[in-house]
Amino acid sequence: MSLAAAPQTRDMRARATALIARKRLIGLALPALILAYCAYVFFAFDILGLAQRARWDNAVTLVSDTYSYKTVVERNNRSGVFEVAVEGERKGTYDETNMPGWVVLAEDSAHITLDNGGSIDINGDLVRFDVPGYGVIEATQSRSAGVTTNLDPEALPDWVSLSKTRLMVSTDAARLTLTKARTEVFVYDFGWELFFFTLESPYYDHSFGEILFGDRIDPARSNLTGAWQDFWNNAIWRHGDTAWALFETVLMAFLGTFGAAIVALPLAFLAARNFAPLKVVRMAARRLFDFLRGVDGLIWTILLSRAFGPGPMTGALAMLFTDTGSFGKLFSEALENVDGKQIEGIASTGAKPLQRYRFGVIPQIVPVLLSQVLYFLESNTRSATIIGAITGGGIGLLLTQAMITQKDWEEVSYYIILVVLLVMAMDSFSGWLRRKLIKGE
Amino acid sequence: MADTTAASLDATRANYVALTRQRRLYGGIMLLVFVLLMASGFGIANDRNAGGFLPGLPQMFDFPAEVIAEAWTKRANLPGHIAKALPALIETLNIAAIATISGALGAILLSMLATQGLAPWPRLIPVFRRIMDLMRAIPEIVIALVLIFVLGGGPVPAAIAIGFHTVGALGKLFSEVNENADLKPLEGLSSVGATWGQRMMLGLVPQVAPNWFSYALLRFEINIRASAILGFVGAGGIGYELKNAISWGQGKFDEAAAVFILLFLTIVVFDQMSSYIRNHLTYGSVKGARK
Amino acid sequence: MLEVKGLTKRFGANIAVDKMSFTVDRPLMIGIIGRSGAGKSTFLRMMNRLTDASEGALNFEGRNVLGLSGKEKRDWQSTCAMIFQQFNLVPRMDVVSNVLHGTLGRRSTLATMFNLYPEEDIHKAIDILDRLGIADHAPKRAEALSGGQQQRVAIARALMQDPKVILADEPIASLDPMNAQTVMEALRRIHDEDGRMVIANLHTLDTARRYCDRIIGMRDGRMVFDGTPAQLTTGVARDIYGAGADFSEAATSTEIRDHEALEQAEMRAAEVVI
Amino acid sequence: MLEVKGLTKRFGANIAVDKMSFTVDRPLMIGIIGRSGAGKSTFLRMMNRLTDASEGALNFEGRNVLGLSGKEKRDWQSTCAMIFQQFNLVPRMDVVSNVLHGTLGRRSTLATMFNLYPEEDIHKAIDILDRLGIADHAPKRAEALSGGQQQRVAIARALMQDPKVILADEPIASLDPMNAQTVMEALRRIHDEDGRMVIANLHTLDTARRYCDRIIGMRDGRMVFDGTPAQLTTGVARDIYGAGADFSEAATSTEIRDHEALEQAEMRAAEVVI
Amino acid sequence: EDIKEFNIGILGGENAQDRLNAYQCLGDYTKEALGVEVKMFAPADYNGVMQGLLGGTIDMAWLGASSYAGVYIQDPEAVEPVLIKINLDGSYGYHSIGFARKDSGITSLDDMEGKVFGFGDPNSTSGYLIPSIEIPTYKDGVTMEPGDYFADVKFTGGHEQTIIAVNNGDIDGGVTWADGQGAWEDGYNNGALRKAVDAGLVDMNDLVEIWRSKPIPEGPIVLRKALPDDVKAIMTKLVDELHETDPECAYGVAAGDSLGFDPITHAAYESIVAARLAKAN
Ligand SMILES: Nc1ncnc2c1ncn2[C@@H]1O[C@H](COP(=O)(O)OP(=O)(O)OP(=O)(O)O)[C@@H](O)[C@H]1O
Ligand SMILES: Nc1ncnc2c1ncn2[C@@H]1O[C@H](COP(=O)(O)OP(=O)(O)OP(=O)(O)O)[C@@H](O)[C@H]1O
Ligand SMILES: [Mg+2]
Ligand SMILES: [Mg+2]
Repeated sequence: MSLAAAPQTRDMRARATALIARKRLIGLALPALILAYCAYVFFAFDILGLAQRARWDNAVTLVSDTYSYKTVVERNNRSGVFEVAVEGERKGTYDETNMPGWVVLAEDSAHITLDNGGSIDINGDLVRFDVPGYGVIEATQSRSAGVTTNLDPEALPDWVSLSKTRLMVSTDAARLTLTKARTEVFVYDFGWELFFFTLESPYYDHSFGEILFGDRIDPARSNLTGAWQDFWNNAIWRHGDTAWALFETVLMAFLGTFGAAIVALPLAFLAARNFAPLKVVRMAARRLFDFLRGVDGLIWTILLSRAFGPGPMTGALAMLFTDTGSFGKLFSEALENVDGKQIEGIASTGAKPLQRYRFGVIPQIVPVLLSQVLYFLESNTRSATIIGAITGGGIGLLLTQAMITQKDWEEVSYYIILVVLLVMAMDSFSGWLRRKLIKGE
Repeated sequence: MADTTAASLDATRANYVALTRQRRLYGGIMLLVFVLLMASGFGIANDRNAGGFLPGLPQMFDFPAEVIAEAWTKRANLPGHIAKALPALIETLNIAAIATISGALGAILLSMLATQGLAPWPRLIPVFRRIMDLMRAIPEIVIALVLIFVLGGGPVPAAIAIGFHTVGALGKLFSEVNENADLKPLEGLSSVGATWGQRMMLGLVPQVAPNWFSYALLRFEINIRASAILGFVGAGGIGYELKNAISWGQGKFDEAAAVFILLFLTIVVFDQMSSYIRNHLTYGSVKGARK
Repeated sequence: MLEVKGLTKRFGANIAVDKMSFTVDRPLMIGIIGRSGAGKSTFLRMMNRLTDASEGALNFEGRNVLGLSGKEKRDWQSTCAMIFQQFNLVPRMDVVSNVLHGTLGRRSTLATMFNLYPEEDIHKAIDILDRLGIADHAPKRAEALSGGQQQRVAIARALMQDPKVILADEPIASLDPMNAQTVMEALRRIHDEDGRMVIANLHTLDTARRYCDRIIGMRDGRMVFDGTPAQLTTGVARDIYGAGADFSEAATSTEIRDHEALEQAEMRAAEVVI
Repeated sequence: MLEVKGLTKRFGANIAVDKMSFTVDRPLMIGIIGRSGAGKSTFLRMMNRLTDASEGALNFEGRNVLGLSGKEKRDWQSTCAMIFQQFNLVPRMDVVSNVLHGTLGRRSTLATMFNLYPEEDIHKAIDILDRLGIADHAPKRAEALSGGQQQRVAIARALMQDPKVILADEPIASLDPMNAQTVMEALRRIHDEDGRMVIANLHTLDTARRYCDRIIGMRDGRMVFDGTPAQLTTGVARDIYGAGADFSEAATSTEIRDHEALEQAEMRAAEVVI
Repeated sequence: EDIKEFNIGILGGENAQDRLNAYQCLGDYTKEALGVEVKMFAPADYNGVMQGLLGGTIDMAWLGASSYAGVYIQDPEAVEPVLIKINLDGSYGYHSIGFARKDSGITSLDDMEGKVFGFGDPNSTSGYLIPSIEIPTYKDGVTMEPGDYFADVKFTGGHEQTIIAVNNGDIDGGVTWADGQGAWEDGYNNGALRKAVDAGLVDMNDLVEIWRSKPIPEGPIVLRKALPDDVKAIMTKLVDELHETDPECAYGVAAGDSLGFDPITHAAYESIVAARLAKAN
């Protein structure tokens, strides 16, 4: 191996150098390609311009709305009637019996005390806003003259917006708007308002301790049942309906995912190279999967609504259609990776074809199968969000509506938290099931 | 061997038979529970639905038939529609591609940090897992909507929303793949004094790349379709065009068909590409060089 | 009993087995030796009908094995058990279930789909495992066993078929020497005690010599030797392996120690200061 | 040169290695033998710093190996190569790349990630492969090689590290006898020619006797023997393996043929009618 | 022919559960009057309900004007409009409102020449369909071709996004819907502007109205044509008289104060159908 092999070794050296050089090229080309692409997208999407145009104050408005609520004190300037309501909602309207402490209503006047030491007085058409560190803003409106104030229109602070018809003063503690039609004060508070009980409920403003251990609050019901009923039927947060919506979401995901798995498994054999020898069959099966996948669940929902109308079954079927496409692809890939030795071992005992699949193939693909199905179950729980918007059910409907109507971001965050918790629960459940079934306890 | 262990053999038999019985029982119960769940779930869903399953079945192809009929009568328009939809497709592809690439890179990192045996800080595994759960659980539409308020419309909010979600989704799948990776090569690299990065890059990546790749491509497809969902908040692309054309009803079905053809072709291309590259990565460049 | 005539297998232009012919008139333990690629596996696979022959005949007890199909073919497969180099078990299933797979050919598809086997089969399976000394592992998953144990499970599966013939394709090639010995002894014992015919592909001359009654040597698809272990001289082996004069049995022997080496070691030891 | 003092490793309550102490003052080829679970692998892994020791000291050329961390630890690892029973190569990568991994400890992370190996390293890798007789396989994927070839790649990787010590954890346990011989010979040759210290866990007495200068016997974590191959008598072996009087070397020998069996075979052959 | 159940589709917009609850009373009356099970659907995206009407699984629904036209075009025999909500001022409709930022100096469509104009959702009546037909009639030379009269014409995705986009200056002008009642500075009494104001996202002082469409008829309450005549009669009467029999329920069903419902026929929507047909390919 010494002298005679020398030329051969030299040849090997050259080949190895070339090999490494080629790998180096590929190894460098891929990141370079990705970088180049990112650069292209950077300019195509105009990231720089976008960064300048970004409006972070909007984000702050939205985000702060997720953890705070506002109570609206409104005077209808035509009728002179006052209304105090949480988020300005009918269902959150205070009456004389439970008026919050910071607002004092009298005949055609209201006095509002703010947390930061300021105060707002509404006296008929006159409003006085005492802003700590700035002074008192006085404004009045009339049908003929519009809005008039004591402010110098030339030197308005940037948190005041004034026109002939409208005054808006936005401070951290409260926002005041004054127009011909109404005088409104929005007072911000931390938390989710009326989350447990609405104002009508006798349990409103009672602590948990009082409800659990205290005297009977509502003579008609025991504290626990009463509190539960009022919580569950809370007219603003609708915990009961939300729970049902969550269930409907899981139901759609469950039916869709497992239905798809049952349909896709036999079809996947037709698309796997090692089980369907006929190329035509294989191509047909794969194109079928592509087709099913190519149409988003959302569109399947619309298509299927014609036959089945809106409702959770339509949503489940839509998921079944798309997921059959995804599962078909994933399962057939798993089938292409099966180890032929096991099948041969079973075949050599004289097993019938079905038995060969049952014992030679299925045990091998069960882990892939199970983990994919569980993963899709979880991810469909999330997709059911959007499908629910069309089928008219599920947490998705609540979520999309809360977002689209932009009413209350705290509701949006409530639903998101629920979805996140649900997904996490499904995740731990699927982990448990996988350990149980695949790893054999 | 036989008689000395006669007693223990009986015990083995009895144990095994008991085990089998127990397994059959559990298996039977699980099967029964599953079937019951499916059946009753279907029952509930069917009840809550506007139309029933059986009466609806014969009508299932009504809508597709209408679409195809209209598209066929106006087939002359198809090329025009396809050409019109191309820019939307390209934009969607760009959104999906950049989201998938950045999401996959994030997922690779997170998944390595969250896999037992690979993680440099094993104590933090649960933390990274929860981060992935969270990223996965927040629907992309929510993120997109918030971003639209900040950044205005356009492709960027969509790309960020999808990318964020992709990190969580792929992270979970990747970490499952990583769990099945053989740790022996990694140990081999440790023994030569390799750093964590070297071990991951040289020991882990070659093993798991084909599966990562396959999942990433599937996710890419899903991300193309996600544009239909993001249409709800005005960040849609080709998927949104399809949804609009379909929901417009009679009059735009030819456009729907054209957009669908485009979308379908795209997915076919990526499906074929995925299987080609997968084989390439798994079996090496030489065709059929299967061991 | 077994009659092979002009058996040939072509893979395209490549002839894997070339007009193989021999007769066996009573259950023997037969070893087939030969270089890698000589066609040993292909012959066994044709016999078990995992691969179809290109030409020739193979009769077993008057039955034309190569002409069988469908149900008859499966019947034949269940009387002609096969053991593989890589065991070919279902690793995720427990040992007894793997052994019970030996009954698949006899049982209805439906019952087996749900793993429903008659209790007597289960008892028989455990008896067989006991005979092979691995009854203790009955409830474990096959993948949890060592190689030698897995191969014994494979033998148990074969026995469960209650076969007339056991084909073993390099049953010990993946095993360490100790396990190899156990497995070969188990095969020999089954042959001796039950009187089943055993045909084993082996890659080491001395194993073949030690355990087999008759040895067939193959080279490039053709039978080049057929005789008793005693007839298998180094010269014959040289023929079979197509080796030149530098061939030494050591190349295919499982033995490592030789005298020269021992002496070396002792000399070295003497030098060492501990 | 190498000084091990009171080295101990506990896994929970279980003591895997128990106060191991010995000194080596020049590069020897050392074999460690002992039953499965005796602590052989654990010792090697502590020495390579794949596992942290619980107690004791290990000094190599005055360096306190157990106290190293970070960069220094990796430096030590790169001068102390390890060979595993299962080869622990990266199966999807080609042979040269696997060998080049031996240089990882010396090269920057970024450069190695993009395959930026210096040309002289590549040439050196080929030379080493050539020395081990597998240069032809250089461009193949590691997984495409046979076990013996893969183990030689692992040795090549170890040599690429240009180590002072080579640790080999049952390097031949997964190999068939022929490959085992090649691998052991390669290790011995490296020791003889390069003067590197080799410590190999072995599970067969005769291999240890044949190739090693010094043999350490372990039992339940404790060192129970330390001497030359010649001192390793059957009685000592019985001690190490904790066997009773029925212990025969055959249990750990790779040799299968014995005279009785040969005679049997000949008798059988005589009976056979061909 | 008997019916076995009666399915009602409810126009989305507000919180779905609120809507379902508001309709609960109507469901109860229907159940009483028809003696069959009643199911109600309040999806956010109305496609499912439209398809349900076409496929015959939804029996009654309150549709948007454009949605009705869509259903009508697809199958004129599917549904018939029966009732429409009357606003407090006695009108039947609402408006598509064009608006811009005050500081941009734009006060009418005349100033929009060469500027960027934004629609909302292409499926929306007021956010796209009507303005895309009516704006070109504003004066000669106005078209909706991007780069022609307007520098560009974009779709923002929805009313909310249009408002944000105009307010942020991403586009110069856009259209959204409002009832046109009350004062501009309040964002009118109802509509997308009002919601944005209440949420604190825009300040009406910053915006000006630059265009207003002719009244767009509210969507009709429709019944499936194939329903038995007596069922149709019962349901029409029930809803028509709701304002008298149960004002609280009528408030819920009409989603606010109204003067009740008036009968209506397809004729009222012909212009919308025409507009929609004009938009089809
Ligand atoms: N499925 C197949 N397709 C094509 N050629 C094949 C196939 N199976 C085997 N061969 C070829 O047939 C010949 C005989 O192979 P066979 O596996 O029978 O040899 P063997 O003696 O069992 O070798 P080994 O000891 O390596 O198992 C070889 O040249 C092989 O390449
Ligand atoms: N990571 C670990 N955790 C817990 N116990 C371990 C671990 N590694 C080894 N052990 C235990 O330490 C003891 C020694 O193990 P070690 O692997 O060193 O033995 P060995 O002599 O190499 O045996 P073998 O020949 O089977 O490789 C055994 O009892 C083993 O169970
Ligand atoms: Mg073979
Ligand atoms: Mg060990």
